[in-house]
Parts: sequence; C-alpha cells; structure tokens
Amino acid sequence: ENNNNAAPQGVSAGKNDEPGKKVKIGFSAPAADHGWMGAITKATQAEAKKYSDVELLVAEGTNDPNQQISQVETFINQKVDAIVLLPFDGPALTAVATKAMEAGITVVNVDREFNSPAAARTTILGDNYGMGVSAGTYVCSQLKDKKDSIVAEIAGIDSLGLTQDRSKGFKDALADCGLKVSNRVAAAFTVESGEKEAANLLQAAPKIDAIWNHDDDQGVGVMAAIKNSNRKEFFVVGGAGSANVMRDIKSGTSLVKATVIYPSTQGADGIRLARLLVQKKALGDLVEVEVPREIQLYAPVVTKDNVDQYLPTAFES
Amino acid sequence: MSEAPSDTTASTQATVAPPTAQRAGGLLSTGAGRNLGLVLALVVLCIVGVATSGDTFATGPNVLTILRAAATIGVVSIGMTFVITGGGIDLSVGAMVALSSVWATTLATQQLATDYHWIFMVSTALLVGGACGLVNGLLIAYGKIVPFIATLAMLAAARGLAEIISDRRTQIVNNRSFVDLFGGSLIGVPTLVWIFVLVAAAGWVVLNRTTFGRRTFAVGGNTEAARLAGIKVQRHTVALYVLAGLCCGIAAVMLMARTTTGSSTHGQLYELDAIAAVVIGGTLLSGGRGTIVGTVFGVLIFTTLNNVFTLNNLSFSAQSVAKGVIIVIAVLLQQRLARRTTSS
Amino acid sequence: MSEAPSDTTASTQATVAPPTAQRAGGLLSTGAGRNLGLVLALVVLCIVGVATSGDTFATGPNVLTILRAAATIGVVSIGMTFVITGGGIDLSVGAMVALSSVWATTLATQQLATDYHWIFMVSTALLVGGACGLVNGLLIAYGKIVPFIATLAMLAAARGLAEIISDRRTQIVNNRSFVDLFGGSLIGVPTLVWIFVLVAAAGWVVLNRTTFGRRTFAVGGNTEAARLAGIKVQRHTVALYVLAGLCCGIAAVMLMARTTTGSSTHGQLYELDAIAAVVIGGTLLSGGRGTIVGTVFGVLIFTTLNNVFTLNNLSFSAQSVAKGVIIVIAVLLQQRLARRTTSS
Amino acid sequence: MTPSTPPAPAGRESGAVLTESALLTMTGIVKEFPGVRALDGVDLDVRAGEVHCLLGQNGAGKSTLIRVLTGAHQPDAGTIRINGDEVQLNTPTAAIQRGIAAIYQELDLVPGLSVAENIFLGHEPARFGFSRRHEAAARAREILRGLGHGEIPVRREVGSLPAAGQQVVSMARALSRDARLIVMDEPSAVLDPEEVANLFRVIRGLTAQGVAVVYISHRLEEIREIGDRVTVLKDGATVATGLDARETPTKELIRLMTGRSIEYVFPPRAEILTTAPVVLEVTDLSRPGEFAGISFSVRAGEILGFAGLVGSGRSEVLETVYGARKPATGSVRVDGTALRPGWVQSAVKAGVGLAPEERKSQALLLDEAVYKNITVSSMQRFASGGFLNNHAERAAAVQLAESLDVRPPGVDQPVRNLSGGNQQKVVLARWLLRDCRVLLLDEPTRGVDVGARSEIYALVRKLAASGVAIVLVSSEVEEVLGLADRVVVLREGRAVHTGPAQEIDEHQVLDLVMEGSSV
Ligand SMILES: Nc1ncnc2c1ncn2[C@@H]1O[C@H](COP(=O)(O)OP(=O)(O)OP(=O)(O)O)[C@@H](O)[C@H]1O
Ligand SMILES: Nc1ncnc2c1ncn2[C@@H]1O[C@H](COP(=O)(O)OP(=O)(O)OP(=O)(O)O)[C@@H](O)[C@H]1O
Ligand SMILES: [Mg+2]
Ligand SMILES: [Mg+2]
Repeated sequence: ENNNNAAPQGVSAGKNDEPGKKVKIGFSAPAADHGWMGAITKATQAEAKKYSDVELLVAEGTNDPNQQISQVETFINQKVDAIVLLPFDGPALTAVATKAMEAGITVVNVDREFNSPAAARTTILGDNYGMGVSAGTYVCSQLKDKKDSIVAEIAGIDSLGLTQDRSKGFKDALADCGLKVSNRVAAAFTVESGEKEAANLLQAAPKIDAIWNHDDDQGVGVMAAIKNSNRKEFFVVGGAGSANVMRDIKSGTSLVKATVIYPSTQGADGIRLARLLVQKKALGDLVEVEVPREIQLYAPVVTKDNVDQYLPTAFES
Repeated sequence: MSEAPSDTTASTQATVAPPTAQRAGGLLSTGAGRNLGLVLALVVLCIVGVATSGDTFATGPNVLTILRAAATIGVVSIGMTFVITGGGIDLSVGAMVALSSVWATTLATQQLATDYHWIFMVSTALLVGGACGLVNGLLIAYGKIVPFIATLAMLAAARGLAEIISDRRTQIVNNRSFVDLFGGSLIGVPTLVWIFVLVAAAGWVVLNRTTFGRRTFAVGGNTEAARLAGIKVQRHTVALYVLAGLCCGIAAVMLMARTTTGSSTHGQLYELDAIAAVVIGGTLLSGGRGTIVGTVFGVLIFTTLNNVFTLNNLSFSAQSVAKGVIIVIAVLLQQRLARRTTSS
Repeated sequence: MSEAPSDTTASTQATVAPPTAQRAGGLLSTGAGRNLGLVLALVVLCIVGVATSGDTFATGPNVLTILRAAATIGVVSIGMTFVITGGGIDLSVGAMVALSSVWATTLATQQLATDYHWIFMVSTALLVGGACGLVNGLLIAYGKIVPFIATLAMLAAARGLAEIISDRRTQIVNNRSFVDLFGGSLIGVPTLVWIFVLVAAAGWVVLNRTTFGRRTFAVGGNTEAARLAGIKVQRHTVALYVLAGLCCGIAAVMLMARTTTGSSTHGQLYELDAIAAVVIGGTLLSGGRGTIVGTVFGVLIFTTLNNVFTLNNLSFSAQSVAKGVIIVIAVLLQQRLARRTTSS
Repeated sequence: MTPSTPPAPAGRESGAVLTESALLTMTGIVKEFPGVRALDGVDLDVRAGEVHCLLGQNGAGKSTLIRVLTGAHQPDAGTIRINGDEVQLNTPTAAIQRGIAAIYQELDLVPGLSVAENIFLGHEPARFGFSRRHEAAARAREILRGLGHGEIPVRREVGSLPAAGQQVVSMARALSRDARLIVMDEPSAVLDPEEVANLFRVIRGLTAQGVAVVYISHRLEEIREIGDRVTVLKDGATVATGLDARETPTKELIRLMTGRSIEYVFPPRAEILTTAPVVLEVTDLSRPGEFAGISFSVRAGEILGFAGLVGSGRSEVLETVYGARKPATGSVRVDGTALRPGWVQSAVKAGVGLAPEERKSQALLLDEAVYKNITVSSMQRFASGGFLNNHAERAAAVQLAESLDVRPPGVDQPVRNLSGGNQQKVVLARWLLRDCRVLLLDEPTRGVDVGARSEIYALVRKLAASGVAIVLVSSEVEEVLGLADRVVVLREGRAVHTGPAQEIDEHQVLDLVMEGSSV
C-alpha cells in the first residue's frame, strides 16, 4: 500500500529539506477555470512557501498556448533556474520547453506530456488512462452479475486529450467485463456545467445502474442534479478525488460509492523535484542518485474501506 | 378654420402609408409576427426532439429539465435585453454571477444565514451584483468608457476578485432551508422556473409599460433626441447596468440553489450565451429596439437545442457543428417567414 | 452673382479660427492625437515594467518575447479591424484559427508538404481561413443574418469541425523547414514579428490609401448611403469577412510554427482579445471609424501588460483584478489627454 | 394658393403689438467649436406673441444659436434673460422647465417608439412610473388633430412614417409642452405648400395665445407671410435686428445675409433640340402601393421636373429609376440599353447619379471628411490599381467645394460639423464631380440658402447645357417651373399631367396636384 506518492511526510523527512542554494522557479499552468486546476496552483504555491530557498514566479493561468509560450520565454529571459510547466497542450509547448532546456534551465513537465524527451528533465504524470481503467474495473466489480446494466459517463472537457484517455481506459475496462457506456455527456469541469449536463443525461436515460463522473468538482453539480431528479437507482464513481467526495464516501449515505484519484499535488511535486534537480540532490527514498526521468502517479480507487488513507491529501475543491 | 375633407384625404396620403399595409405591418412589427419565426423555430426543434426521442423528450420531467436549465441564463438575458436595448453591452455578466455566488457563500455570510435567515445570502448576492453593475454604469455614463471595454475590464476584475475571495474553492451552501426553497418546487413547478417567469414578466412590464422602459428605447435609439427631450441619459444608463447587475445577482442565487455551491467558475461564457439569446430574439445589437418575449424564446431555443442533442447522444463535436448549422437555418427561416408575411 | 473678394476674406476670417489652432485640432483629431493617449499608456506600462523589473524588462530578448506574443493575435486583430470598421463583427476568428491549423496539419497535408514543399501547408491554412470567411460573408451579406449570430454559428461549427478532423488530438508539425523558417529569425528579428509588421503595414495601406479601404469606411459609416453612392455593399462585405478569414489563416500558420502543432484548442477567446485590442485602439464598434495604428497599439498594450505581470510575479487572481483596473485607468487617461489637447 | 386664415383674432399685427416687453433676450452669445467660432456675439430679443424670424446663410449659426437657447449647447460667453431674469440653461431640462420647446432642424425622434411615445418623450403621462398609455394616446390624438393630422395613428412606430409625417410628430412634440416660446428650425423644408399653410395656421393659433415663435427658413416668401420681425445673422453675428418682416425689401434682406446682391431668378433656358438623343427612357414603371404606369423620357440637355405633394411618390419613382427599389413592372433604359431592375450598380455604370432626399441617412458619411464625401462616387477616377491619389482627389473636391461656397471652407473636417445647408451642398458636389449622363436630383435645394440656391440653379443649367439629362424633384412648385424644361405632375402615384414648363403656371400645378382636375 505504499504506492501513494503524495504522502507528504514520507519524502520530506530526510536531509533533502535542509536549505540549500537559492532556487528560482517559474510556474505556468492553464487558467484555473475548474476546481482541480485551482487546487494544483494552490498546492504548488503552498509547497514553494515551505522552502526558504525557493523563489516561485507564477504566471497568469491561460488556455492560449501562444500566451503560455511567451510566459515561458519570459522565464527564460529572467534566467530562472527551473520551470515547472503544466502546459495547456503538451505538444504545443514542446518547442519552447526545449528552448528552455537548451538555455540550461531545468524543465519539469507536469500532467500533460511533451512530445519530445529533450523538452523536460523530468515528467510527472497523472495516469489518465489508468484512471479510466480503475473506474471501469470498479464499476465492473459492482455490476458483475448484471450484463445488461446501463452505464453512463459524464466526461470533462471533451476537446482535451486527457479526457479522451480517461474515456478510453473506462471503455476498455468495461469491455473486459462485457459492459459498455450507454450514455455519455461532456461537461466543462465546472460545477455549473456538471449540473447542466447531468440534468440532461438523467432525462436521456430513464434507468441507470452506474455513473462515472470524471471530475469531483463538476461532481458537486452532478450530485445536485441527481438530487433534483430524486433518482436513487444507481451508484456514482467520482474522479480526481476531492475532499468533499471523500467525506461523502466516508459517510456512506451518498450515492457516491467511490472515486478515482487524480493527484492534485503534481505541481507541488514538480516544485520539489525542480528544487532537488537544481540543487543536485537525489530523491530521498531511492538508491539512485539522479531524479528519475518520469514519474507516473498512481490512480487508486477510494472506497469507504480505504478513504481514511487518502483524505489528508485530498484537495478542497 | 374649416377642414376641407379633400385636404384631409390629401394629407392622409402624405403622412401615413395605406391602411391595409399598415395594419399587417403593425401587427407583424409589434410582436406576433417577429416572434412567429421564433415560435416556429422552437416548434421545429420540438418536433425533431419528439421524432428522435419521443419517449423521453415529451415527458413532463424533461420539459422541467429544459425550463430549469433555461431559468438561470434566462434571468441574465432579461437584464442583458435592457442593456442592449439601451444601446450598451455587458460582457461582465458571467463574472458578476460568479462574484455574487462566491460572496453570498463565504463563511461569514453563511454564518449569518445560519444564525438568522437565508435572506442575508440572497441580499448579499443582489447587493454584489448591483454594486458591480453600478461600477459598470458609472464608468460608462460618466467615465465615458465604451461599454465593451468597461465591462471587459469588469469581467477580468470580478472574476479575479471571486477567485481571491473563494481562494478558488468551490464553496458549498450549507443552509438547508435556502436550498430546499430555491431548489424545490411550487405547485409542481421548480422555484427556479417561477423566478424566471417572474423576472421575465416584470421585465416585460418595465420595458413596455413604464416610463423607464420607454426611456430605455429612447436612450438606445437616439441618445441625442433623448437628451434633448430632457431625459437624464447618464443616470438612466447607470440604472440599466445596475439592473443587469441585479439580474446577475438573482441568477447567482438560482445557481447557488441549483448547484448548492458558490464558485468563481460559475457563469462561464454567460456573456456570449446571453447576448446570443437576446440577439436571436430580435433585439437590435445597436440599441433602440428590444423584446423580452423574443429573448425568452431565444433562451428556450438554445436550451432545447442542448437538450435534444444530449437525448440523442450526439458527440460533443458533432453537437458544435450541428449547433452552428441549426442557428443559421433557424435565422434564415425566421427571416424568410417574417418577410413573406409582411409583404403579403 | 459676382463674388467680391473682400467678402470671401471676411467670411473666412469670421467662421474659421486662427489657422494655427485649426491645424493643431486637425492634426490631433486625425490620428497622432488619439494615438498619443495610446502611446502614453504604453509608455507608462513600460516605465512600470522597467521600474519593477528593469534588469529583464528592458532587454532585447524580452522585447522580442513581447513582440512574438503580440504577432499572432496582432494579425487576427488587423483582420478584425477591417470587419469592425466595415460595420460588422467576427466572433469566429479563434475557431477559424483552430480549424485552419488543424486542416493544415492533417496527415495528408503534411505528407504533401514532406513530398513537395511546405507551401502546401501554408496555402491550406489560408484557403481554409478564407473559405470560412467567405461563408461568414455570404451569410451576412446575402443571407442577411446579423454578423453577431452568423459568426457565432461559425464559431461553433468551425471548432466542432476542427475537433472532428483532428479527432481532438494535437497534431504535430513534422516539416522541419517550415518550423525553421517561420519559427526562426531574420536579421535578428523573429519571422513571426516580420509577418505581423508586414500584415499591419499592408493593412494600413489598404485601409488608408486604397479605394477598398475608403469603401470600408463608407460601408461601415452609412450602409444605405454607400449603396446609393454606387458601392457594391454586399460584395464588399463578403470581401471584408474573407479578409478576416485570411488573417486567421496567416495566424494559424504562425501558431503552427510557434507551437509546432495544429490543434482544435488553438485560438481560444481570440475573438474577445482581438475585439478588445481593436476597440481600445480607437476603432468604433459601430463601424465607420477604424485605425490600424491604434489596433497595433492595442495589441501591444495588452501583451506588454501580460509580460509585466509575469515578470512581477503577481498572484494569479490579483493579475486579473489588476488587469481590469489598469484597462480602465488607461482608457480614462487616454480620453482625458485627448480632450485636453483638442480643446486647447 | 390661398390658405384660409383661421377665424381666431390672432394675426401678426396683434402679435407684434401685444406686448413690448421682451420675453427672451440673448446678448453677446459666443459659441466656439474646435477650430470654428460658430457664434461670435449674437443678440436676439423675442417678444411674447410674435413670430420672430431668423435669417442667415448656411452656416451663419442659426441652428447653433437655437441649440444654445434650448440648453443643448453651452455658450462660451453671453447672457440669456427670460422675462428680464438672467438664466443659466445648462441642460435641455432647464430650458424645457422655462417653457422653451423646439423643433430641431434634424428630426430628433426615436424611430423605435410609437408616435404617442415620441410626442410625450421625457414627460410621459404616468402614475407610479407606469405609463398611462390610453391617456397618452388620447392626448396625442388631440394634439395631432389640432395640427390637422388626426389621421396619423398614434400607436404606429415613428420610424415607419414618411418624412412629412415625422415632421408633424416633431411639431406635436413641441406643442405637447406648455411652452411660452417655440423654436422652429426650418420646419417647412420637408413640407409641401399645402402643409406649410397648415403649419402657418397652427403658428397663428399659438401666437394668439401669447406664445412666441422663433421661425427659421430660407424661403423668404414664408417670412413675409408669417413673420413679424426679423433678425439677420451673418458669420455668427447679428447684423440686423428688429426689421419689419413685411416691409423690409427682399434685396435688403439678401444683402444683409450675404453681403452682396443676388438676382434671385432662374437662369435662362437653353433651346432643347428635338433632335437631341433621348438619354433616359422610362416605360410603364410601377410599384404597387407607391406609383403606377409612370413613363417618361429625357433628352440630352433637358431638365424634367416632377411636381406633386409630399407622398405623391416622386422620391420612389426616382429611387426606382436608380435601381434602389425594384419595380414590379416597367423598364428603364439609358442610351437605349435596359438597366437591370433593382440594381444600383447597373444604373451607376450607365452613368446615372442620384442625389437622394434624406441627406443624413441616404447620402452622407457623417464622420468622414468633406472631401471624402464628395469623391466617394468617383473614386475610380483618382485611383490607379486601387491606390488613391490623395492629392488629385483633394484638389478636385476643393475646387467643387469652393464653387458651391461650402462653409467653412476646409474640406478635411467631418461633414457632421457642417450646417444643414452646407451638407446638402456636399451631396450635390458628389454628383457634380461624377460625370453623369443622367442626374436624378431629389429636393436639391432643401435647406439651401438664397445665395447658394441661385448658384445651384446656375450649375444645374450649366450641366444640362453640357448634355446631361436631368430629372428634378422639388416641393417648391416655383423651382420646378423655373428650372425645368418639361414638367410631370404626380398625384397619388400617377402622372396626371406632362408638358412643357412654360405652358403651365403655379396655380394650375397646385390645382392638378390637389384635385386632379385637368388643365
Ligand atoms: N458640433 C460642431 N462642431 C464643429 N463645428 C460646428 C458644430 N456644429 C456647428 N458647427 C459649425 O458652426 C457653424 C454654424 O452652424 P449652424 O448649424 O448653426 O448653421 P445654420 O445657420 O443653422 O445653417 P443652415 O442654414 O445650413 O442650417 C457652421 O460653420 C458649422 O460648421
Ligand atoms: N417608410 C415608409 N413606410 C411606409 N410607407 C411609406 C414609407 N415611406 C414612404 N411611404 C409611403 O410612400 C408614399 C410616397 O412617399 P414620399 O414621401 O417618399 O413621396 P414623395 O412624393 O417623394 O414626397 P417628397 O418628395 O416630399 O419626399 C406615401 O404614400 C408614403 O406614405
Ligand atoms: Mg441650421
Ligand atoms: Mg420625396
């Protein structure tokens, strides 16, 4: 059970936390137009504050690659030591990230992957496909006797690659147990869009057995819509793992029976790794003296049984 | 002075068009005619809905779903109708909804609501919306900043402020009686829909039956004429933006009840949705002509479109394309129809 | 009927103020004066930039960074200036950029580029942009759909189509020579900036020195008068939207070079950014008055603002608030200045 | 035409002698616009119950003075007294409260509102903010009836009324306030003789009740008929005041206004050769509800005049010939080639030009410079490969502006800043610049002052002499008869008479126009 990378005390206990050389880190991320992205930025800033030797520069969140590129260029001009970059679109930021690396700046790629290994020193990824698989597997485990079950999916922003990956994982996992997604809508990761799309979805499908909702923040809206419809015949699996949902799961009275974690601490981990890399330190619990090239975070399923383990690091959406 | 009958006939000729053409034109231009196209577009949409998923589309719950979805953006659009009729535009509506919802769900406000009454939450939302509208109005009327820029600035500022206040968290509404009342139903119809109906009715009365409404047309249609007629144009402009802000406050309350949250991400792209509904309803973007009934239809058309798409399980991208095509067809149809009935 | 010379002199004397005052007024009202405010706003921004982070702000690379960021949206804004001056609006620019970038980076197009020349990618982007603009123009000029609605429909349709074509995957540009050329530099200045400069210069010449530009002002200022003056209003309107579409095609090429990708998510909210730049530059949203120089300043002001923010490490949300406040202050300042210089 | 005088005891004599105490005194009024001193020390005094006429050339400052009086402009210097008390008219409301109402030169109505709503704009009958529509409608109807236009539907949108109807609404609006002083800025410009007579009847009724009227017009014969006293403005200053409206010789008035003497006559006609080729040929043109069966032809060098009442469809005929409206039947040929119906381009290409009736909405690019307005229809001439030669363009415009005496003379200012009459000259200049085969002139002298008017007459003649075929529409019968070679009289959309101008006189035309009886 020690697969959880986000346990805060674990890594920081060693001598790595002792102040070292000053590190100037630039951070750029998409617009905080949904809870998870807001949590990412917050966690990143909070993490940076913990270290007296880290100076964090935060650029305005933007969904325009053009503007994000110029933010990275500005960081290069400012001669920062490292850049933690959560690109709106991985491939679109690859060129400028490569440029930063060539300028001797340590680039840490977060969440959305570049398409060139030369563009980042290390990459921290959530497991979007794995998230879908986890959710699908959980749904299968709950519905294994009923082959004609109706499964619905409320996705996030459909034009993002990560949504596609999640949906693919979900579909593949369901296929393994002979289920399929009957109804699917895409919201926009916001509470409001979640409510709106869920309300429509509930009309489209008069009977449902399970719903997977990609994002717990939009899930608040989804649950509001479900409550409005007075329907109770199904269970809901969440995504991302917000504290609210975990508390609901813990209470046991909610329709939400499980959620799949998509860690919102990726940016914070990015800060730590960037600092270690610039200060030429190793990752505490590994024997290896270099920080690994890629770290993929695990997407565990949280249920009533193990919720206490995850609640402390869950994000308050 | 004797009025020779022949003279009167001659002057009738000069000052008004022939009576037959006039009656038809009058009827059509005052509402039924223009709205006929909108009604038709809506009816066609409903027929498509029934044809493709009749079992669910035509049910009571689904109709209520459509209405509930229309309610929030509908209230915002009513406010927008006033602003646009008065010759302005408001890009900050979405941001004002977000800020109002966040401010009305802070710990402090919710504490007040818990201790005393949820009315504190509602009035906070209205106050915040009204205050933002006031700032918009002052900047535009007295600062002489073009509405587009002034409200764009408000958009950025209000959303930023909402993020700061909420610390970018989704704030959950704890007050049960608030959620039960506004999220509930009255005689089988959701409270939200009642609110929309009330706001729309009030909007219609104000726009068409009060001096305030008539002056809105004057300010939007011919500002200089309005000024020369002794209308306090600047004060009126401020009032219009305050009104839009208040509508955003109401919308925030509705959204808080509907989603049980306040959030800085609420109301995204409301500005586009509201303007689209208003314009498709027949209000002139250049001001001076506006219709509440048209706006209501505009909102219903967009919401029904969304519902029909979802019922049919269309992919998101296909929805987009279809939406664009349908809007164009609907408008063309409506225009053709309006032209034919007017010319006949 | 004979004109006594003395009379003429007298009347000139009486009705016209001393020549110096007149010339000053004329100069100020025709450009330098209005732009003076914009120049000042930009200068103030730069002073703030230098004061708060002089070591990086005033360096060559940073200036190039600002210019590079301004280039793409700048080209879009030039096209938008034409459309708005001609009395229209184009909400679909961002979607057209996305669709052009996607279409120009499909496997098929890239294969052509690899086999023959990257010119195929560029011309695909221009063609797609131009074609979308053509559809916009036809719907507006001949279909008589209001520009707001027609281009809103195009926004939805083009973005949806871009998603379908790309299957919502980001498409990587493989053609090295394309990326090297457009992503590279010429005499120390990035190719993108050169393109922006060229497009802006061409735009200025066309708007101010050609019959096409003159007609644009006429159509935007008074459509009926333009029609009766013998201008082919409909054809001209179509041309304006095609021009905007072409600019989006160029912007797509620039974005493809800058990001080395084509994607359906490119160009988000470009419509708002471009309109804001155009309007803050002094072009009238109601048409008939437009300035390319103003637009360029508008774009530079917004881009510099972003740059100064990034350099100064303001908190995320505070940046939003500050942006709103600064826009308002800049516009107020500019107006006050323009008024003072004109009245003196 | 002899309009019946109202039975009321009112009259100009009684008005003039009613009271000698000044109701309004304006002294030393100065108003400057950027670059232009529009008013340069104007004095004006108006007595209760009189009709005080304001005369002056285009751009003399009449409208500006009026706007100062109604609080629309703030004067830079000078005092305004009402009943001897000095007042500050900072806003239109302040002026309205002091009993000053106005009919502005440019119709200031809200097109989207109904007739009744426009009449009561700003002081709607209301209770608790709710408008009392029935009361408004009833009162509006009453006022309109008093104006002799009870037939105008009070719930109709004003934007759908023709210009004459809108002018009536404007008048009704001024009357809806209990005004002591009503200012009328060229109210007769869009009215035909019949309507003008009606207007005068109303004015007499007003003065009989002690209301003072300030009346502005470029038609001197109107001044003689209705005015009591005259004030003349020239270049923004009062050059004469308190002149007797009936006794002062026309020559004197014109000299005061223009500083020179002008023969207010029409230039002599040239002989039209019957062998001259027919340039414009219109056959059986009709549009249901507007006009029917219109046929006429114009030879090179000929001027064809259209006479008729407002609303008889003259403008529609011209616009249809031009292609701005699509005819239901009929054809238009220029030099023998048929034009594509309803297609302005085709007319323009064939060398047809139209100076439309409504200069503001149909002709002018208000925010553009004067010279750009003049050259907009002839741009090709100054362009090579699409690029404009600014120098040649401006030079041509300057020359025309000078020959028409457009004031102030600079061609770079926006047309919006010009006075009404000067704007009209700019519209004319546009078509003079373009070498037309056929020129359609709709009310070319509307709002144009005496001096410029005779210059325009001379120009039109000169154009005709150079071989242009001209069609002229004017509500001033005298103008049609004086300038045209042949006259068509329209009545309710039908040509009731066509013939040489010399063979018909003003009375006959008016009889035709109103009763349709044959000559
Ligand atoms: N807003 C303005 N800005 C600049 N100049 C102006 C403005 N309004 C009027 N003027 C100028 O003031 C002068 C007087 O104009 P005004 O309209 O009062 O003339 P007018 O006597 O009414 O002429 P007309 O008989 O043609 O109506 C003109 O030279 C005009 O160009
Ligand atoms: N916008 C309109 N709506 C309805 N009827 C109109 C409109 N404009 C004109 N008409 C009608 O068309 C006919 C002709 O109008 P118009 O005033 O243009 O004639 P006219 O002979 O050109 O007079 P004038 O020369 O004074 O303008 C009238 O019956 C009038 O009522
Ligand atoms: Mg005037
Ligand atoms: Mg006419």
